[in-house]
Amino acid sequence: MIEVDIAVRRGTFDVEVAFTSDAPIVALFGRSGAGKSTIVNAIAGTVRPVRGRIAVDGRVLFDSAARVDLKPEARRVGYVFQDALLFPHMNVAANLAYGERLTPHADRFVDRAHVIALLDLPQLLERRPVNLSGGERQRVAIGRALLASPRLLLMDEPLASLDAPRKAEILTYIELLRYELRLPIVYVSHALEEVTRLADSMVVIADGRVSASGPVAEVLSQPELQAQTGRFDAGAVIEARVARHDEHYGLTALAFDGGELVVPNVDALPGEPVRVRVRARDVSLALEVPRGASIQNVLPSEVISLSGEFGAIVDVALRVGAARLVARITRKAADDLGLAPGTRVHALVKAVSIDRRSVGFA
Amino acid sequence: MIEVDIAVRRGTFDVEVAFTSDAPIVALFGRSGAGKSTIVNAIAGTVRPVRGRIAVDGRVLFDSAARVDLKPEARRVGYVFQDALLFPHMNVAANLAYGERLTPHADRFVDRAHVIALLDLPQLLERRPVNLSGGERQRVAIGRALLASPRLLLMDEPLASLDAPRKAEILTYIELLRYELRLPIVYVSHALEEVTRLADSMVVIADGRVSASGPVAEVLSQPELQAQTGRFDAGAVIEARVARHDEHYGLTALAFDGGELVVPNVDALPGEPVRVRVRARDVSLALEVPRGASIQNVLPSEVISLSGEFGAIVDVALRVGAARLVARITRKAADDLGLAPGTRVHALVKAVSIDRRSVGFA
Amino acid sequence: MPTRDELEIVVLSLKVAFWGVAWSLPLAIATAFVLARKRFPGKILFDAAVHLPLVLPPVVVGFALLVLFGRHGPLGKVLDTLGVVFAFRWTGAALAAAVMGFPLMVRAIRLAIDAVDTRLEVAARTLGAKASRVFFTVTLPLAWPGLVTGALLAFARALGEFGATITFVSNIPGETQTLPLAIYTFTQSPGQDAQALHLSLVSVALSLGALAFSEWLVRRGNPRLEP
Amino acid sequence: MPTRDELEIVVLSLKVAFWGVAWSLPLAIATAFVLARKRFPGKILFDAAVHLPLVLPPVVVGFALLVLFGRHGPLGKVLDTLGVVFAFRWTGAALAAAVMGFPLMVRAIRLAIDAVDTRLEVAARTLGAKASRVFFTVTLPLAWPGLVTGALLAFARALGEFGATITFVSNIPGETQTLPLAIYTFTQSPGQDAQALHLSLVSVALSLGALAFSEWLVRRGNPRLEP
Amino acid sequence: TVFAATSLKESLDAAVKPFEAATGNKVVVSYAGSNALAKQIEAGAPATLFISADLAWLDYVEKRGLTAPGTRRNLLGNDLVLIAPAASTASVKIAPGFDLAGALGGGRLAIADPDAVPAGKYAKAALASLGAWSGVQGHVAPGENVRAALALVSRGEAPLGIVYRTDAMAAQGVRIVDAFPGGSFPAIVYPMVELKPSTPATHALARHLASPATRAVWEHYGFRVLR
Ligand SMILES: Nc1ncnc2c1ncn2[C@@H]1O[C@H](COP(=O)(O)OP(=O)(O)OP(=O)(O)O)[C@@H](O)[C@H]1O
Ligand SMILES: Nc1ncnc2c1ncn2[C@@H]1O[C@H](COP(=O)(O)OP(=O)(O)OP(=O)(O)O)[C@@H](O)[C@H]1O
Ligand SMILES: [Mg+2]
Ligand SMILES: [Mg+2]
Repeated sequence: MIEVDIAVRRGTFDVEVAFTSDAPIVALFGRSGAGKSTIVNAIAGTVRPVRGRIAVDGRVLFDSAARVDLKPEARRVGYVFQDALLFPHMNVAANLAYGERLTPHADRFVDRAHVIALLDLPQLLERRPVNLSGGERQRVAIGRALLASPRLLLMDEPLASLDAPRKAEILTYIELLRYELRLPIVYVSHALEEVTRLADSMVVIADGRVSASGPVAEVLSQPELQAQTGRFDAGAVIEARVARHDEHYGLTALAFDGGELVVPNVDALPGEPVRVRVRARDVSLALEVPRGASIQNVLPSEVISLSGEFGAIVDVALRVGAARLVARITRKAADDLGLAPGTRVHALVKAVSIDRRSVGFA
Repeated sequence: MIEVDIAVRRGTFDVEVAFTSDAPIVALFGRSGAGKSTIVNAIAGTVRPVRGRIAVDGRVLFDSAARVDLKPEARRVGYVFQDALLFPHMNVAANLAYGERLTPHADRFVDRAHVIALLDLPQLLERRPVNLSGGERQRVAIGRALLASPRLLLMDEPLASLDAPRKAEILTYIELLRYELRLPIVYVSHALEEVTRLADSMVVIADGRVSASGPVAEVLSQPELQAQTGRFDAGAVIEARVARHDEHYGLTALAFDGGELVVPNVDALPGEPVRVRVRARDVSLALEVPRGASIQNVLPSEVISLSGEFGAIVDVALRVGAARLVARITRKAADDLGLAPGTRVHALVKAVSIDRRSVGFA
Repeated sequence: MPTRDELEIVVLSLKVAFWGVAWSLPLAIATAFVLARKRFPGKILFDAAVHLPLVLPPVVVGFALLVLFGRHGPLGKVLDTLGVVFAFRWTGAALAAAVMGFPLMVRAIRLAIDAVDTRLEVAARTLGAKASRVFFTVTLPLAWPGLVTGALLAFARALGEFGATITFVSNIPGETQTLPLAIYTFTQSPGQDAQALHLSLVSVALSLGALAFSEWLVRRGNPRLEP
Repeated sequence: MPTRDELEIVVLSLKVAFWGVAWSLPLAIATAFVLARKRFPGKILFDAAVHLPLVLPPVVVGFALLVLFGRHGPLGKVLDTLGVVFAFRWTGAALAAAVMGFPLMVRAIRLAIDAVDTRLEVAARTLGAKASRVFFTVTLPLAWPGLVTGALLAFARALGEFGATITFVSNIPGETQTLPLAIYTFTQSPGQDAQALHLSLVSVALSLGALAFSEWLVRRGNPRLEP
Repeated sequence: TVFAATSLKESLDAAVKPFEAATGNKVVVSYAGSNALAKQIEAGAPATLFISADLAWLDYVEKRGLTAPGTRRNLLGNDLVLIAPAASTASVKIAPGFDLAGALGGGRLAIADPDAVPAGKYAKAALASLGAWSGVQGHVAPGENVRAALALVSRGEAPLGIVYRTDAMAAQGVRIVDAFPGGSFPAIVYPMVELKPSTPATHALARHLASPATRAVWEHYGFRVLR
């Protein structure tokens, strides 16, 4: 449970945000200069809000009314800074150990060897930060924050300069932390992929204000968001449950209100709730059920509305049972198919377009 | 024309790479710590190679045999550093003007006002770098390098901490530079999307060595690359020409050896060559031509091979005329359709899955 | 080549300079930290007080020390009861050296502390380190070159300190006659220029040694070792 | 409150200190740069030579100046033909002050130059700036606090410089009698402590002013103004 | 410990040697300016015998009741001489109203500080009584002490200087042009006094220094021994 309700001033820039979330992972999302780092700094205690209240799992970190202002070292947050900020006079091993040493043994829940292996740091331990590459520095910063066994993890674009495979590994680990240790995480990112995969709840920041917040599924269904995310990433999020696994083909069937969605292997037991982001560009429409096609998911749906009147592309909002989907198709196709609100169509969703990144634990 | 053939030592790490490219944009691609920044530094003259030769458009920047080693200031490279490196004692305006002032008027080809607007810097001009957000700093760094009107642009992950819409704008501008000014660019990135959109030729670096290089299309067709890019991004690149524009629907038909590909609006005149990256996950297969479906591109093809025998997912290599495509489908679908080398199928490619980011000028 | 007397002088000078620096270093660090990081009313006066020994003629500083720390001085009396005697002892010479070198030390350390990126200190605090721990594990190590420079300047100053020392603790051979005092004594007697020159060279040699040592120290602790 | 004589002394002292610092500053910057960034054989000896005035008793430095820059000294003769005279002039006092403050200035500036992130210099060079331009537009501005500190230390030292000055250019009222020399004169006769104290206070006031000014300068040019 | 004016350095060292040899007592002498020594004695310095270069500072000590009653005696006397560089051919006859300014020929007259140092005061008094002070007042080069004046003359920086006979005799590079007539300046006296608590050893040393046996030593160095 993260509660934030603060006003922060940075020069002439005002941040005034309030959000609460009982989801373990909250994503802060917003354009460059929106005020995300400022908020994270306020939570970490490295910037003092003008007024307000910050509480994590009931522990009050800051409360201007009650004159509570825990020192940064008392907040036990693990802060992965946007620009690593490694200690230049220590080698990697000492950087990693810095916070760990200050944590009582009883409070340590992070396995040092495991984190070092995960971040691929073993051969770097003796090096000074100057002798690391940009991505290596970021990895050490992540390790340093984790090894302090924080009670809240603040990650300010931690994966920005990492390659895709490493990113995936680290994301898996973060998911694990969230899942196994119920470690609350505030995650700043520009990558919607990361956000949907990791976060349960998201807060969209624009110009120092909250422009949308709530469960990821809800927030992402709001079309106004496109200004922040770019068109490419429009889509919908479906809340589903694991129905069954097809061990033979390595597929998982997810049941949701509009039917079933077959996707590659999801690491969850039958019955567990999951969240699936289906991107508009991955959804096609057909009037008839196609035959002899590789597309696994054919969902009967009804057109709710069609976006805009100009341009080559149309976003078609669909009702699939109680759930919603968005399909992005060419205007030509919409015309060819004669789509209009109320038209009954079949939404075609490739199973492979929903990979592990698009599925999060609810 | 960029020619690089160098050996560089950084501590115990050896970089030994050789590549030439007459494409205006070369992408350096590789995992964290592979040696990309080291190579870029050598080109900029900020790190001295042990031996080798570097030439850009015939201008020799470094040649150990001929004892040529131009000073960094004589190389006229615009270097966008991985960590901005703005001058902390100058405000943004002074940072931007630093290189510009040193460029003779006759050599300036970058419009100051335009760059400042593009990077959305007008309201930041009076600020010191400490008072900028991470992304703002990166934008200023890009502007600073551009305004020096360089003859070669070196960009080391310049867009890592920018939001998607801003990223798109900047990419468009970089494309323009490349296209209008024939400004050669060396672009370091982890994002395959950026690479395919921008680059003509790419060099994959692994552990200080070139593991693949050549035209982007060729390099990306190599399956070994998956270790570097992650599975998500597998695909193929098709060389095509603009056949015609459908003004009414805002679509462009691209002709290639295997037929035609309809995609949203491409900014190019009929006849111009373009390069299209089709991601495997966006390609479905069908035995029959589907009817009443929104999918615009149905390409008759022949299965060349199917990847692997395990797992939920199969990558199907296809021959479409002389071109190749890869379709990523579930193993179940492959079995259902009875796919085998030689099977004739229809490759289904959504028009909207190929957006501006996937199309580059050849 | 050096006579026994000279050797005695050199040893004494080194002892005086070393202890002068050693005792004042912690205080100088604390002072530099306060000046660099704290805001309080009267700070500028405090700052000025620190610089006094630099501005005043050494003789005046010597007199002030004599008045304060002499056997009958207010501080001297108190310290006397604690068994600490400065007057006319080598300890007094060390005190004089420490006082004269103090502003140099403080300034150098402060300069280095000012140059430390405070964001690194912030990072350390988020990792659970208290302010004091941050100071000793982050700020001070990063200010290392300033520390060494400060100590070197103070040490060199101690080796060259004359006016305050001779005024405060006199010029007693074997007890307070350091190198500069011995050199002075020689220059005061006509015809002993050679000895004075000789001792000056010894002085130069010592400082060369100190300098080389300090360079080594800085290099050893430099956080920004180039690749 | 100050008498006309005192005023004269103060003005002279300021003139001497100011010009001493002003003339030596560029040289100190160059020296600091060379020591911070260049490697060459004999560097340590050069470094030691810079520190000499700090290590040697001021009187010895004064004698050395007399020998070198006196009218019959090798340098003095040359400069004489150029119309530059140091002997018994306030210019000589300024020279003495400059020499004595030089190592302090160099050290402070060097410390600051050492702390400059060389990657910023590299960035400037890729933007087309020659090494010299980089130095003046990047290195030096970033070393600003060190420059100010160095100048302040040297200025304060100049205000307090006694031994070298009196030895080199004597204690001529109105020409070379700076504050410390005047204070000295008073301390030499019994019963004039009050005047000596008075002048010392003037000295303190001056340094307080210099200090406040330097703090303002540093703040003004500080690249890391917190938000 | 003996506190003695710096100008006694060589002669006193020579004078105590036989005493040390005879008694086996080690005599420690601290040489410094009379003013500093007097103040140090006031501050409780462990001195047993004080030999001042003038009467005023001895009076200062006596007035504070620090001296052993009845032990004061005027030990030595000295003369003033006019000196010139050894190479100079100047010849000046000292007489009432003599043209010293003309003899300087635009140069400066090197003396010890006439407002502070005894030697300077004597020189001023001598010139004044001879009616020559007003003529040279603006052309003096007041040094820190006699030694500085000597250095100026021996280096040729000053064409003429006024110093003690003892210094002139010991120094190289200068020659005595003429001596000042006895009545032209107050008697130059080096008084000696035992300090409280007087011990037999101190008393013995004082006696030794005043003994006829030591007289030769003093005279060797140019002093007059007073009764
Ligand atoms: N002094 C050193 N000793 C040993 N290895 C070093 C040293 N300095 C750098 N390296 C190594 O050189 C390699 C290349 O670094 P470089 O900065 O070029 O990587 P990069 O490809 O730019 O990575 P990134 O994407 O993380 O920025 C890294 O593996 C780094 O660890
Ligand atoms: N001293 C200042 N005066 C005015 N505005 C400031 C000052 N300091 C920071 N800002 C502004 O505060 C805003 C928020 O900065 P913050 O670092 O929180 O952004 P961010 O959301 O983290 O952006 P990014 O994604 O680029 O890191 C920015 O627009 C920045 O320009
Ligand atoms: Mg930020
Ligand atoms: Mg890099």
